[in-house]
Amino acid sequence: MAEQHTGFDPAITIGSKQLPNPVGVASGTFGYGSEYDSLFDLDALGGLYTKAVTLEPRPGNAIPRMIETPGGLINSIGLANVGSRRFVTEKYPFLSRLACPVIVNVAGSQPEDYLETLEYLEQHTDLWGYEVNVSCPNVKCGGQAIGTDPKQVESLTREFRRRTTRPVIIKLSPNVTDITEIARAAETGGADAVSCINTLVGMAIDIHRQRPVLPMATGGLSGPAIKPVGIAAVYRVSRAVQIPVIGIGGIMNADDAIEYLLAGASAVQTGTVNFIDPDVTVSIIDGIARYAARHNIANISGFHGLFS
Amino acid sequence: MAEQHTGFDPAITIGSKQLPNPVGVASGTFGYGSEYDSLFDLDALGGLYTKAVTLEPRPGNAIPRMIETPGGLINSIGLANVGSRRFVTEKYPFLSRLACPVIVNVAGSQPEDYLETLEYLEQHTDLWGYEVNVSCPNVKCGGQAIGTDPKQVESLTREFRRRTTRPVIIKLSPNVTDITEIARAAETGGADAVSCINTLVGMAIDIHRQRPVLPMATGGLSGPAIKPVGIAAVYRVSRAVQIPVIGIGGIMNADDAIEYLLAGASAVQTGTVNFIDPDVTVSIIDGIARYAARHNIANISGFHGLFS
Amino acid sequence: MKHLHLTILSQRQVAEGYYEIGFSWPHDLAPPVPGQFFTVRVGSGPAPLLRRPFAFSGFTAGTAIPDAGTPDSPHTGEARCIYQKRGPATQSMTGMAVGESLDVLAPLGTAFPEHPEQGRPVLIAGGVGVGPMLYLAESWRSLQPLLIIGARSTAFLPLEALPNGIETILCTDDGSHGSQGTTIDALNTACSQNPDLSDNLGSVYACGPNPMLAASHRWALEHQRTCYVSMEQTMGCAVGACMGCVVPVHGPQPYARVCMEGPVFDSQLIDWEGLQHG
Amino acid sequence: MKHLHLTILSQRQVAEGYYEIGFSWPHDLAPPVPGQFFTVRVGSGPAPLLRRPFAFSGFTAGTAIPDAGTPDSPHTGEARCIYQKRGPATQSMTGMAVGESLDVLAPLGTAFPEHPEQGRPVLIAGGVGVGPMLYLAESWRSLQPLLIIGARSTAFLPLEALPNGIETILCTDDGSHGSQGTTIDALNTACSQNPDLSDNLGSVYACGPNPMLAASHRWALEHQRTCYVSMEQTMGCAVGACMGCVVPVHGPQPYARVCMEGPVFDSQLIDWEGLQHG
Ligand SMILES: Cc1cc2nc3c(=O)[nH]c(=O)nc-3n(C[C@H](O)[C@H](O)[C@H](O)COP(=O)(O)OP(=O)(O)OC[C@H]3O[C@@H](n4cnc5c(N)ncnc54)[C@H](O)[C@@H]3O)c2cc1C
Ligand SMILES: Cc1cc2nc3c(=O)[nH]c(=O)nc-3n(C[C@H](O)[C@H](O)[C@H](O)COP(=O)(O)OP(=O)(O)OC[C@H]3O[C@@H](n4cnc5c(N)ncnc54)[C@H](O)[C@@H]3O)c2cc1C
Ligand SMILES: Cc1cc2nc3c(=O)[nH]c(=O)nc-3n(C[C@H](O)[C@H](O)[C@H](O)COP(=O)(O)O)c2cc1C
Ligand SMILES: Cc1cc2nc3c(=O)[nH]c(=O)nc-3n(C[C@H](O)[C@H](O)[C@H](O)COP(=O)(O)O)c2cc1C
Ligand code: FES
Ligand code: FES
Repeated sequence: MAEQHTGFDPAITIGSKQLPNPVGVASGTFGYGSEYDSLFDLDALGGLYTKAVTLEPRPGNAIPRMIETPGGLINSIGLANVGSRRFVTEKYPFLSRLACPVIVNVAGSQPEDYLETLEYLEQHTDLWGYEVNVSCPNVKCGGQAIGTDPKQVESLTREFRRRTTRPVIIKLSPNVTDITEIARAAETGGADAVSCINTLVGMAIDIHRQRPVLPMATGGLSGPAIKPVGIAAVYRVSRAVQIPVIGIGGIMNADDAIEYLLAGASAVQTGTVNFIDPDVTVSIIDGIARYAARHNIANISGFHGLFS
Repeated sequence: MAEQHTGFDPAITIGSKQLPNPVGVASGTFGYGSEYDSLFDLDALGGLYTKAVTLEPRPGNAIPRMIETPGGLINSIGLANVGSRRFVTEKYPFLSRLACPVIVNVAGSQPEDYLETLEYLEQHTDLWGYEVNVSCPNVKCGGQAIGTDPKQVESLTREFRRRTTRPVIIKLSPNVTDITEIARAAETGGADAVSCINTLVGMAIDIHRQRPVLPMATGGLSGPAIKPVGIAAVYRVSRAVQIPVIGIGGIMNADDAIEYLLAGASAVQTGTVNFIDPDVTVSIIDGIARYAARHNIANISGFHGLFS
Repeated sequence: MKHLHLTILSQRQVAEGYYEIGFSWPHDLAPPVPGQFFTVRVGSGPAPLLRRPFAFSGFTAGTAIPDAGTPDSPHTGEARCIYQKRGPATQSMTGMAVGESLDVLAPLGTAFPEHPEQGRPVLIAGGVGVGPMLYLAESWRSLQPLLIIGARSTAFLPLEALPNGIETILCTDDGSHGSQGTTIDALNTACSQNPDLSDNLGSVYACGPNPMLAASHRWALEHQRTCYVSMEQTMGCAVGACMGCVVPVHGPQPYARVCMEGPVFDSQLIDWEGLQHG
Repeated sequence: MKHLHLTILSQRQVAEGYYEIGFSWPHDLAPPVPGQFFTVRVGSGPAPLLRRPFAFSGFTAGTAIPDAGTPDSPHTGEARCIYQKRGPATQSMTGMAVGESLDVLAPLGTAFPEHPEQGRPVLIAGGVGVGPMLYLAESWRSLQPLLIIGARSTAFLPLEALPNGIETILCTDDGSHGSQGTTIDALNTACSQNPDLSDNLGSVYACGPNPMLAASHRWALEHQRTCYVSMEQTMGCAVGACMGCVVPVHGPQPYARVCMEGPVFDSQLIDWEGLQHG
């Protein structure tokens, strides 16, 4: 559907590979792709980031797992997933037939879990790359506990780097004092890119039952409410590292995605909006191309050049 | 206007003093009170927190200074204020006639600025207490730079404590990895309470002019969008310290305020909503009292007791 | 499942706080079946944010509807839904006018079984669960279903929308209409007053608040009937991707998705214990 | 200044994207004067969040308006405003119907001087600045003001709302109505065509986009006239409390608040240089 706009090359180089265009779908909001297959042509995506995959299957957190807040959504899914083995047998066959880059979002409790998952996937799949989820606020260990410590981020990144030549993308948490410090640690460890941001720690209370809405009390806040936080993070991080930054947080339409690109992102991911406007990526890809054509932008760095 | 509901005592003890009820108006959103005088009876407030006062007058940041975001507001006022001397001559006379507690929000670039301001105010005014703003994201030095470092927070609190017997409230920034660490530092330094939260670092980009909307690039995000972040912060902080926590962030109505009280706050402040519904505090005070009556809550700790 | 822009064809109030909305249906899409649901995007701003799920309460096939669909793909049917005004989204839906466009994702979810087990099906409904049970009753009209609808009091019974010629028992918490008590009380009373009925009854189908579903499940267990329940849970994607809408179940997997494996479940699958804590 | 719940009395389109809305006014509140503004809370959700500021475009005193106000404090006047449909708030305002309630904070801000300096006042208006200038022209009708209104093209001129019997020059960027060019071009042309006019003109009053205000200021400087401009700036509180709406000014203080010291300023006070960077 997306029109061709001559003169704009939407591809982005990440490590040894290219994303065909800057618009991907964020981990946890697009399942393993097949769920959205009847809604639009997934091959058009600039990246499909799977729900987090852990070594062993995980049931996820107690229910309820979601609550809407003003302009936002708090989730407490808790890395519910089928585990690396069933991922390979049940989910990968569909994904492997897609023309778009498929990036598995890797998670775990200990660094070793992450690495075993990586090794298993390296052996049994031929993925475009990996996104390392060191920023999930919904699990007791792993996730954010690693992602808030620059040392652990650097060493985990380094271990990923040693084990794969595919792009390694570190997904950053906004729940830190200085996100640029974590981004630099990822870069030093050899990451090909960072994605930013994961969800903010948030909470809602049921005033009729006098208890947290979510059994785990806190969850991860996403959606348009957090867009300003994501933009600020991308702006800062893209000025602190040389590797590409993938902007995430509250993107609802092409204008929001363009904000991220101007702020310094080389690509973006849509998250919560996939629940609201499941085929929105088609119009975002198109909207970016139109904007580029209107402003004589030749490629993604053109967005950064235009920004003052 | 607020009805009397028998059986509920709305007062809260903070250090050596009491707030008559849990609903105050947040610093920077209520000027120095007189601006709202014609709209409702200010004496009914459970606390009037002034715009930040610095030793010397400050012009504030370049314009524009505000931008609306989904469910939120980013501001870049930059501690614009008349300075401590003109505060005493121009603003204090009005404030001193109010029956409600008046708390001056104290800010500065260096710890010394804060302390000189405090000393000046101690000499020339008889205020209810002080709120120490170590969490303003809109100035280059001072503010958040101090508030993200537990050591500096502890020592600045201690210096305040040495210089006044009035309540000292430390206002916490959400832009940290672990807000409970900063809260404990304030408690160790001798704070009588902490207020949480100040604004989140946020940013918006003008995609038509390819530049940040705010000349300082980033600003402080407030409003309903951040309520889940404020609730999570209060929930955690109130479980980490013994001193009262004053909940702030995105309160729009009585139900939101009740969420904060249940989460562990002993009082609340309304910020951005004062711009939207300038006399909303009247109905919040009343709504809290009604809720308390309906649930047989005798005083503010009753809210905490009810929570599971 | 498709992302559709449908045309509102009707809207009316059917009880206090309950409305029935009808909208066009593309000729080339299979009609929704009882138990299936759709989601609506209300407005275009950041709040209400998420799409809201609603069950179908009826469907009428028809001829091309003027100005609905495109010449290539005309809309020929009317799908209906009964919804309760609760919060911002449903509040705003009550203000939508005939002719306006409705942003719909449909049809979604696993429906009730196409054919009931032997005997007269017992359909138990309450609150926002009334819509799908009316649709199910209609589709099984020839099987003489017994429809039992409970509400807080008369005003909340969708008297305007009740089907003709289907045996319907109404009951209210306050006794202001029909018998006083729960739907299960009403069912027990009907059975004890008429032992024939009791013998003729087949499997149980329920939609309503969780306590009603749990009671239906227990009744079916006691009476050795199969029971299907249609469950609710806050949804994110509604297409099976986010794992947000799960309910605890017995079996190899601890949870099942209301939007995919459900909303209709064999009640024996549900972990009713676990659900209570949710 | 009061927080009011007023009743919408009229609403009509006056140009492409421009609407005029009228609402009731309490009998015990002083009528708004030209240059003053009010803020509106649109909807009750988190978006649009902030109140939106609008200038008054007219006021008609009257007799008690049925169903507006209370028996104690009946509403007896109609205040009006011309607004442009821009974003979510104004979009939503176009859908408000007569009889609905409008949440208003009013009257706000420092008005134009009550009496103009000597000579025929020159009123320059463009875009969303047309409303207040129409009100000012009306209130100075007896002083024979010269009203100059500029727009992109015919469609955007509020032809529906223009006053009778006031000399009005219209101009458009594309020449589709009146002369082609800016309001200042039109003013210069009028003066050069009629030197008498030029001599008779008094002080200048302008409301519209900043470049128009700056040009009005320069024109007034060159022609040694006083100039008052009504400025816009994104607002938070609109009551002087937040320091959000400031513009750079000359003088002891570097900034002045549009909502308190303004929106009307003597143009010499404004730091036009500094404003450009904002
Ligand atoms: C499969 C399914 C079928 C449903 N069928 C009907 C129906 O036929 N008629 C009807 O009136 N209602 C139905 N509902 C419930 C309906 O979705 C909610 O009433 C509606 O979302 C409320 O939205 P609101 O903004 O008006 O209220 P809110 O204030 O948002 O919510 C009111 C209540 O609805 C729940 N709710 C809010 N958002 C969602 C969501 N995204 N998913 C699920 N629940 C939510 C909240 O937990 C709350 O208890 C169904 C729900 C599900 C899951
Ligand atoms: C003193 C004053 C008087 C005004 N008088 C009129 C008038 O008579 N008629 C008229 O049509 N418009 C007037 N405006 C402008 C009007 O306030 C904006 O058009 C309106 O706020 C747009 O809201 P929106 O949601 O429709 O659009 P948005 O998408 O929110 O904004 C569109 C534009 O309006 C500006 N804007 C948004 N929010 C505010 C705010 N809170 N304060 C100021 N500007 C804002 C934005 O910067 C943007 O450029 C006036 C503004 C001021 C400050
Ligand atoms: C329901 C849900 C599940 C998510 N699961 C994951 C996950 O498994 N791994 C991960 O890295 N991020 C996860 N995220 C975070 C998103 O990928 C994204 O970073 C975040 O939602 C912010 O983007 P948004 O505002 O566009 O939604 C999840 C988000 C949501 C809403
Ligand atoms: C315009 C504006 C100015 C502010 N100025 C100050 C300030 O001077 N000192 C301070 O401690 N907090 C300041 N704040 C932060 C508020 O006091 C409050 O912590 C924050 O807005 C979150 O609350 P809210 O979401 O209810 O607005 C300001 C906030 C706004 C919106
Ligand atoms: S709502 Fe996303 S899996 Fe059901
Ligand atoms: S808008 Fe707050 S000071 Fe003017």
